[in-house]
Amino acid sequence: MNSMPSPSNPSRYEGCTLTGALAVVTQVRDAACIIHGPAGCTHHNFSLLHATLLGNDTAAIPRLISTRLGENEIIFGGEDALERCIARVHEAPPAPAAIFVLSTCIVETIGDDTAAVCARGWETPVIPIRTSGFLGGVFQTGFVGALLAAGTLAEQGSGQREGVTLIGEKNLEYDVDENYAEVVRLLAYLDLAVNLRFVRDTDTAALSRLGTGAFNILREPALREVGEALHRRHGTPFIDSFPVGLAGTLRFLREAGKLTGRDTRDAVREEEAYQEEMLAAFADLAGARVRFDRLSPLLEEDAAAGEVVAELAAALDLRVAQDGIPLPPPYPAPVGTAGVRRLLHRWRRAIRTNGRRSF
Amino acid sequence: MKQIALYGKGGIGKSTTSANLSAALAESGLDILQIGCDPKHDSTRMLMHGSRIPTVLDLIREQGDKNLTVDDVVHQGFSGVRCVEAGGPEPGIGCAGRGIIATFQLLERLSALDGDVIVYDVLGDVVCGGFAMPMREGYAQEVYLVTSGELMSIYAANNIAKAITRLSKRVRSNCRLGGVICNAKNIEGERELVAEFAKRINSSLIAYIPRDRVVQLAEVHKQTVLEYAPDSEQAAVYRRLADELARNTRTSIPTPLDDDELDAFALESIQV
Amino acid sequence: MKQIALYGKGGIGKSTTSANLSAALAESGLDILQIGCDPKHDSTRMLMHGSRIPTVLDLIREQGDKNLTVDDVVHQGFSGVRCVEAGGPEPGIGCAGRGIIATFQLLERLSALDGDVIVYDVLGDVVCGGFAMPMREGYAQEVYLVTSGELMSIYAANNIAKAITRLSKRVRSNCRLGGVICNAKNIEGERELVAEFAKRINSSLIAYIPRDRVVQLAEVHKQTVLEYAPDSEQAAVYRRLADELARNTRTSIPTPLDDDELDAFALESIQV
Ligand SMILES: Nc1ncnc2c1ncn2[C@@H]1O[C@H](COP(=O)(O)OP(=O)(O)O)[C@@H](O)[C@H]1O
Ligand SMILES: Nc1ncnc2c1ncn2[C@@H]1O[C@H](COP(=O)(O)OP(=O)(O)O)[C@@H](O)[C@H]1O
Ligand code: SF4
Ligand code: SF4
Ligand SMILES: [Mg+2]
Ligand SMILES: [Mg+2]
Repeated sequence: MNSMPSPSNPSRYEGCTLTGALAVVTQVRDAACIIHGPAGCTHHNFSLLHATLLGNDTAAIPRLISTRLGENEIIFGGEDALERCIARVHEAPPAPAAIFVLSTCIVETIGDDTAAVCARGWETPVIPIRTSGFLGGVFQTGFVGALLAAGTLAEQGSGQREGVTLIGEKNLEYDVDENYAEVVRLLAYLDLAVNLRFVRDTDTAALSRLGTGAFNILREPALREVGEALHRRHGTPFIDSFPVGLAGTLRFLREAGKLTGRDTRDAVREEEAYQEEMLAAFADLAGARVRFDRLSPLLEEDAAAGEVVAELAAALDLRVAQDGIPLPPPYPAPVGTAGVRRLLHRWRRAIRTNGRRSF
Repeated sequence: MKQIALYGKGGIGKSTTSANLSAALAESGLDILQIGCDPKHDSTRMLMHGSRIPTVLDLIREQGDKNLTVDDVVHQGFSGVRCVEAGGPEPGIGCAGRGIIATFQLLERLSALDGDVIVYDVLGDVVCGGFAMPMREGYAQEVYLVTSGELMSIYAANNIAKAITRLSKRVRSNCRLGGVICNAKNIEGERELVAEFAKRINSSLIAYIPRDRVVQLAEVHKQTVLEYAPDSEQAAVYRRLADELARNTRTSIPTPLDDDELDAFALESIQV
Repeated sequence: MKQIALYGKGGIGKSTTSANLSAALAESGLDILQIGCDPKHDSTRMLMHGSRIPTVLDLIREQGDKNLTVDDVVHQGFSGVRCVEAGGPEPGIGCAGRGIIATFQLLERLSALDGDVIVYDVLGDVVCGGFAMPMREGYAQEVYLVTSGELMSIYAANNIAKAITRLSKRVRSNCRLGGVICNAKNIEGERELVAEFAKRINSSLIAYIPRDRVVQLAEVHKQTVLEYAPDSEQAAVYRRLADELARNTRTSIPTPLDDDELDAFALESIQV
């Protein structure tokens, strides 16, 4: 999963909430994260994160601690073990600036009151995230829950409204920094800078800026719940997705302009020209017979991806047919014009390889 | 809103007492929600004239929890008491404790936990965290222990007092002991014995309910005593209980007896 | 070796009946092992003259399960009855059901499950698979339902009959219903009512135990009736029960009543 150029991530739709929550909280570099449950839940997730991060050329080792419940704690209750673990993590140098506590399915079954233990007047903020293992939902549920929980570290109110906050970048995916760079490039048209990446490669103090951006940009519409919660809490408006596809990128510019009262006509014209130029470099694909298979039966069709396929097929004059050359579907949908260019490179490779074979 | 929970040994009369209490509270004009937290789902039966309402867990199992509404899980019974049954698996399979937690999560999500008084009726054996849900932060602030003068049921009550003490130590916890209800077996000296026990655990006897045949009569007629025999002395007893609990503001952190104290208490109680 | 388990509503008298049954069986010269499977660990107390033996789960928690021996967990009580208490967490935390499973695993490993008769005493609410352990493959082949004539306890017994029926369908299962024991509340017509219920679920009333004050008297003296009042009529009742169960070879797969049949049964029972 980590080394695939097109990051398919079925665990987003299945899997355990822990993985989704950890994808968020391990990015708060000075925080520690306790997983309240058997050691196996931590081991399994640590291995997965470690492999993914290595694949993405990141060496930061997340600070995960397991309460290591055994049968005795299952039978007699695990709250004491959690309390001891929180105390231990407080003392272990370097002192964490915040502690996240994730619950596993086993402690949610026997009914440990994790939130109550976390509320016990600790020196450092101890933030419970009711992940509940698979009982709490799937990867995405854990991801959303962790964003909402990490949001409690923000200062109340809003303060100065400056810059833009990115919400819920897909930290486990290969393209995450390229997508970020693309959003930064687009925002530069409007003289907007990113004020906070919530949550990517950051620290506890930085999270206090959460309520101070001019607007929030959600990574994808599936995070609307988070966008709405932050809107309620800090009054920050939001765009519900990173820019997707060619037309989507232009829409994104207009929307960002509208939210900040800027004129976007020049920016849109300039980006359109850039897109034309980019498409021209793929004129050799015209007339190719292609088809798009679903990536995996596990994945739901992405509406935005469908739109991208349609606009690119039209722009490049591709013939979509049952017996066409199978192309990797745009999943996740390409971010910005740069994302589209990377996608088209992959398509060209597929068309050349398969084309040679079939002629 | 007042939230109360009745705990005590299995078979001691929690469900019977809850149902009659809810009925009496409702008669006095209050909006009552009774939540049965026992997989046997027999808590609200007498309020529903013997019919078994669909349980929350059966509904979730059959229809998923996405489209359930308050009207699916809350059912109007005698005197307007709104009834909920958590339900659970058949005996000997699955995990009923987890079922209680899932039920609370759904009720929270539906914002169904409202009314003037919520009465939680819990099964006798609090064998895991799930069955302690009503005692958690944000739910019942007052727990009432139901016991008779029989030692076994006093032991069980003392045991639950331990759980209240433990929970009350939590920073934000507001779970307290509201008092002890004696659901009598009509043993000689029973009222004094239970009152003495209540005192020793730093609480008080808040009501004495005599054992009365009309309770069983009402039961076979699938009614609460308040409906079946509204003019009976037993109905008046339940009305006084309702009054007492509605007005009660004195709660305490119990001081449960340890094994030696329990033994001493048992010995003293041998006036027999 | 015969293995039997007593199930029934909480508070119906399973522990009292088991203890007296074990005492009576032991008196007749048999080697008896009584295993309390209730976290309240009050099953064998009267056999141990009120002292609480260390529970299997406490021992495992304190010492680990590596060095435990049979002598650590099995304790000789009245009349040579060997007593084990599974134990479990305090009310409202942990998972007592898992504790029962862990106890059985340890007892298996220690080869402690021996004797002429093993009597399992289970708590009232069989809220998960853990509490059904004694009914599982290889353990109690005979389950006895303890009930009074009160409808609630008949409902509970019927519920457990469902579990037996389900378990008996398993290929290697040899769990059967041994019979119904009426632990009476001295209600009029109670014996006939319970006998009729037993018949309807394809079983029979195997013993009728009257409600007797001597049981409570024995209890406050921390003894079984067989020890406290060996010449009493109640002691004779428990001896007959022991005889009956020791000789019983007729078991059945129960045919539990469905909700409609239960309601019909309840209606008929209104001779009151
Ligand atoms: N005050 C009372 N007088 C007579 N019978 C009672 C009284 N309280 C309870 N009972 C009977 O006791 C039995 C068990 O009561 P129940 O409410 O089901 O107990 P629990 O809910 O504690 O298990 C019922 O059959 C009920 O009719
Ligand atoms: N036949 C009987 N006569 C009088 N009291 C009894 C009788 N059987 C049980 N009891 C009393 O009933 C109470 C509950 O019994 P217990 O054995 O603890 O029930 P269980 O184990 O089913 O929960 C005890 O206080 C006991 O003294
Ligand atoms: S599903 Fe449960 S057991 Fe598995 S890793 Fe997640 S929390 Fe742990
Ligand atoms: S004791 Fe409670 S948590 Fe444990 S399996 Fe049984 S019902 Fe579930
Ligand atoms: Mg009940
Ligand atoms: Mg018992």
